[in-house]
Amino acid sequence: MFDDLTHYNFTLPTEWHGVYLPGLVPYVAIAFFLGFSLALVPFLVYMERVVIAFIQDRTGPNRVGPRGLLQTIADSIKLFFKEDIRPKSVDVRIYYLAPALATLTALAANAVLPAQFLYFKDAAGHVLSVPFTVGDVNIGLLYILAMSSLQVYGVVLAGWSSNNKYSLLGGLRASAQLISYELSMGLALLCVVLLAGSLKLSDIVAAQNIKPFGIDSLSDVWKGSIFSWYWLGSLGVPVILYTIAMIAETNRAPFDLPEAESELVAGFHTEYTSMKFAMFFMSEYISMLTVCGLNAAVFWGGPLPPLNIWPLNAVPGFLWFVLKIMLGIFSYIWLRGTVPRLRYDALMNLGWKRMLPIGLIWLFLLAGLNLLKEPNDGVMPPNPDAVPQVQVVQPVEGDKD
Amino acid sequence: MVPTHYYLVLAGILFTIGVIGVLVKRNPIVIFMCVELMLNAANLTFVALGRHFGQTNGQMYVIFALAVAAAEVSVGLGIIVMMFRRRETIDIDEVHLLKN
Amino acid sequence: MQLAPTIFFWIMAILSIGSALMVVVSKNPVRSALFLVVTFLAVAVFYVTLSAQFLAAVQIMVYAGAIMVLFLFVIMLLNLSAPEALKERGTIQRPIALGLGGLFITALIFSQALLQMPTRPAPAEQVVNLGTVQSIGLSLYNPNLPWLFPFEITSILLLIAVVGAIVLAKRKLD
Amino acid sequence: MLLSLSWLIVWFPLLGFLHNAFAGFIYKNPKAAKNAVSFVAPAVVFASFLVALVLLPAVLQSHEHRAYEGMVPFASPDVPWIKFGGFQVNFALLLDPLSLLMTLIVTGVGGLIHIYATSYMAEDKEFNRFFTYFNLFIFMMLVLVLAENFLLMFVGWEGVGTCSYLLISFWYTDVANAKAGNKAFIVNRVGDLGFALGMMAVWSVFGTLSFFNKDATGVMQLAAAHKDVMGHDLANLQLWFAPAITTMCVLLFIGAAGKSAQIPLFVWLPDAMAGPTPVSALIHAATMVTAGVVMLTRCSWLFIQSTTALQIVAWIGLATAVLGATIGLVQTDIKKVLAYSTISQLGYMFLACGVGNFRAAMFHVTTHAFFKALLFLGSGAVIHAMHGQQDMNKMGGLKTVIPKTWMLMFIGTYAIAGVFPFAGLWSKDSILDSAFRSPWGSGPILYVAGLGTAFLTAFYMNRMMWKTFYTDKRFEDGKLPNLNHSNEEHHEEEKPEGHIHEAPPTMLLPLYVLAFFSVVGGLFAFLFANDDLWKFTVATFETAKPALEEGAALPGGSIVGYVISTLVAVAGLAAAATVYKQRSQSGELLDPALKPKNPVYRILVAKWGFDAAYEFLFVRVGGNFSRSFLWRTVDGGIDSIVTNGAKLVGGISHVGRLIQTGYVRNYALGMLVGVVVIVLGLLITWQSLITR
Repeated sequence: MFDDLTHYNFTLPTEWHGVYLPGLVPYVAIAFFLGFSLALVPFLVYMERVVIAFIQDRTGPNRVGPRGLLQTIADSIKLFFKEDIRPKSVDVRIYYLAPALATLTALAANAVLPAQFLYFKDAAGHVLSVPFTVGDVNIGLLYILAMSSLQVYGVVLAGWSSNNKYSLLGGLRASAQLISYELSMGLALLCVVLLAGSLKLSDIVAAQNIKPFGIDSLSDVWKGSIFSWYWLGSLGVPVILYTIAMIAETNRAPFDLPEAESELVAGFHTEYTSMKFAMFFMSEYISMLTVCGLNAAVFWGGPLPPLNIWPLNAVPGFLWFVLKIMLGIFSYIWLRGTVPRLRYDALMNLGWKRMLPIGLIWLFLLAGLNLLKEPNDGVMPPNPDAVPQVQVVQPVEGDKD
Repeated sequence: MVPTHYYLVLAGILFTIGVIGVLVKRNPIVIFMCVELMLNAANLTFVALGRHFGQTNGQMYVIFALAVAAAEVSVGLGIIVMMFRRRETIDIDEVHLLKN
Repeated sequence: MQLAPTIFFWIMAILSIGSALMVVVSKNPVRSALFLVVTFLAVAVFYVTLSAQFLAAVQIMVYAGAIMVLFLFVIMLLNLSAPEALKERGTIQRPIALGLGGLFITALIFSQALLQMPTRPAPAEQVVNLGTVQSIGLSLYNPNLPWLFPFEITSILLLIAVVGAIVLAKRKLD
Repeated sequence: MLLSLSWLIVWFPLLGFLHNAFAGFIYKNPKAAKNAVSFVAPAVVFASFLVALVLLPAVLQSHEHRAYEGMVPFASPDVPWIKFGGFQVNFALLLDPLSLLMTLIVTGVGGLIHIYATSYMAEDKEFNRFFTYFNLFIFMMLVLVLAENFLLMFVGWEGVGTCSYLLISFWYTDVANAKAGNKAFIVNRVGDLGFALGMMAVWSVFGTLSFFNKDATGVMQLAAAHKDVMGHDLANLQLWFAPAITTMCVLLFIGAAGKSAQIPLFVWLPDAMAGPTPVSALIHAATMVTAGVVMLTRCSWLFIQSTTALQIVAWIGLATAVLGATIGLVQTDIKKVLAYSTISQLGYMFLACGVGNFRAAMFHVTTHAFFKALLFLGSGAVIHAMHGQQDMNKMGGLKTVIPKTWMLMFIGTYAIAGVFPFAGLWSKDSILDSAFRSPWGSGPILYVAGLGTAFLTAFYMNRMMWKTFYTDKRFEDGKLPNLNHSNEEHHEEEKPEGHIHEAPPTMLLPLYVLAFFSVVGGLFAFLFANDDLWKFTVATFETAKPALEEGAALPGGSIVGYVISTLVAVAGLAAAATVYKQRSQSGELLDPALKPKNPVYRILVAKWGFDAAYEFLFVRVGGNFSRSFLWRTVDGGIDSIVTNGAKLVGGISHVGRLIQTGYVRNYALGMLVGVVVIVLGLLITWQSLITR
């Protein structure tokens, strides 16, 4: 399936000093993703402050380091060494568990993002393509959804264990909000799954490596180009739904009601200080990275270049992937700088009464179009043998494994 | 593979724990959780036996059990919330309108 | 019997039984809920070992991600933080339940040989794709298998549940 | 393939029905709706007529003159309606000479009556409703005659019954009309029960309900071959087979008797005259009431298997013919005379069926449709002229006032009386002739009785003519009461003086057509004489066949027979003319004062006591039985079982409720105890099984 990717530029040998290199990919990926996510957070914070300052016509960070570049590093160090205050009436274990849970689930979620395809050439000259992920599981999309649904625990438990009315309200809001928007998010992703026919993220990316709308008469320049990606392939609406839902899922402006400072002081993390606060902070940015990565992979072609021409297709896919994530993060910041926070009922209305019906209608529409395009796909195999049923093994006497 | 009956015994133990929870707890929310635990134990036997026979049938049952559990929880929690609003308590032993 | 899977099984079994016990033992409903989440995750892991990958993901999404969040939501909404409000009274109920439960578990463990399957389990290569979305979908929507109609009926059940929940939640008191 | 458009025959009236039903919504104003309905309603019927006419040659060219076509548009006849096990009922039409003949009669005569009705009902407020029912009736009737199987025929059967009910009580604000509708409906239920039971009997013997089908596994084909649908030979089971056939034939005949107003189920038909006159003409004279004859003809292969059933049919038909004719002698309502005449003529048709000459029955159905529709429509014109007056005692001398109507009625009377060369002679005589040659004996008795009835027919018809047209006027022109329901409000404004007037041309035009066929209808005899045409459709009694063939070209007829019949008819007509000419002033045969003392008159006016007997038997005795025994004893006994049982349970529960603590957890514990006991029991059982 990946063999027809035209724009790979370099290959690795399959074996290197007796080590089977493709087998190493997951371990490298673990190290890489962990490091990448954690290292990128300070940069993202800096970027946010600069962009927000630009939007608000301020100077922004400018004291520590050149152009204030080291400001966030300094902030991190400060948070590390600050006194850890524990309020008296908290539920201690859960109070400590919450930030860890938040960071853990956020980090775990980006294990399946296909950032780059690696190509290995064996002795016989066959090219083997391996997506650079921790595990390219066949239910990758479900995995990300499952992990993001677990993220709510961090917020909710933090809110509850703080034994503080504001925190509790923040936690309640977070749980309601996450459950509500997960549906629209799932529906938007389902539209893509319908088109790609797989839950495997690398398959979804590979399915975007076609000519726009499968029109074969177009030139190869358009193969896997920006018009082939599913933001257009799913006819525009799912990507909008997903973008809105992903902002709500990560509790960012304009959907940052769980930590609305004008109403709830600081929401669910009011009672958190020093490193525990920093962990919430980090988990927020990491989950931003994850949902933007999913957005990039599912709707924006992942590591594919916008046009299949030199020099664009000579750039490693990973860089395209990061660029797409960064554009997503930038839009996050942009929205935060421009759109005011929604009222709570408006948030619920948007989720349940607008996005959910639109998502459902769009799913049916796409399913119908798909059926028109390939009518046979909609028909079940009439033959029960087509179902992977395994024969019951005959009884064996005295069987003990 | 771990012998199938290990899973069955494990599921039986989980189920019994759920049953005991239902019987000894007075908080209906926890009772509800224990019911979910029992459902999960039952699901585990389905999946284990499905794996044993190499058939999808076991997993089908679990899918339906999931849907039923979701429906049950939504309505059950709604009832509990109503109960709390009406009586300011959710002690299961306070709810005995059937008596008398 | 390979060693590694068995050890893994025992670890997960102890984890799941322990957290299940904690669900019952905990005085605080939030803790109960959290331990239940752990149990659910352990069951999801069992599903993976039983080659039901799709179900494992769905288990996490639905049970851990939705149902338990709903539980937590309700617990927080009712703010049942004071555990002493529901202190157990000494009734005859409790010893009977514990006794019967213990009897049951003991019987299960001692008679586990009875539960052994008379057949060999299906070989691993046969069930590799058993729990994939494709396999589940082909079974679920196959008109030749009995799942299609129950599936459609389930949608009605869920609709009724939605309506019921809304009616319950919206009803004004008196 | 032309035949694949057969479904159009039934779909045209159905679409017309829908159009008329929703005309009020479709059109902007009531006037436009009315105009549209008065065009569409007859048009769809004639469209069906044309389709049937076009299909006729194709059907006759088919194998065995029979075609099977789907009722669902563009579908094959194999579209199943009901299907379980090996049993299947299809939405299929059976096209053969019988069904096409009936289709042409229903749509042809029906179309003419539709045209007539558009002006007869023109001033009725519920014009659209009337034609909605009318088109629905045509649809149902076509389903009945074209049905490929018993069940579909039953649909049409019930459908025409419903339409009949709806149309009899069309002016439902009058309680008498509603009651007449109810009576028709209830009496028909008895017959329908017979039909349903007969259908079940057919199914249980043959295992199918289809009349004919391609695989030669239709009931009729199987009956001819003495086989059931599985191919088992039934003839070996003589002891069982003959009674079974007789039973199903008798049950089917009960159904036919209900629909076709035979003894003892005839009582509803005279009351059905409460409906508008076009209804009487279409439903209660020309088409629906002949459904019984059609059904018997359709099942002819069954009936010829059972001489017993044939004898029952023949004797009841004859008795009905005599009874209808005698009661017709004393009726004063012009429509009632025609109603009893219809009963009598239907009796003739059943007589024909009973002696195994089903083709003669169909011949008479055809000619009867023409002249009885003509007579009814003519009587409608008279009633129209008299502003709703139906009592002949208040008519008289209309010949000079409405000569066209007189002329048409005259033709109708001569046709029904059976005077040479009118249509009635040929069909009636072929019946009488085959009765004379009855294959199971008693021929001369049947013949003489039939001839006597023919005399009575001629007498009462001419009596009607004299009372209406010839005798002295017994009303004041210009001061007629306004009785016609349909005209209740409009007439007052438009024709305030209530003058007697000839019917409008749209009403007379159909009458001319019908009159033409009443005169020349005898020519259709060649149709029914054609053995090749009918031999696959209608069974012929084996012993009767040579007798039929040795006659002239006409079925069963001989010159002597025609002469005798004509002479009898002329005698009847002359007798009536003589009697009433002498009493021209009163128009009464008997002195009104002497009437109550005349025993014959009293019996006839009391309809041979049928109504009184029914009243006594079912209403009085049956009611008392139900009230005193069924309700008090049986129902009360069952009730006491139930109430005492409830009391017992209540008493036990009163004790048992003590263990109900009301605590949910206690109940759950009870469940657990049960579960543990069961599971432990199972485990111990297994353990002992394994260790053994």
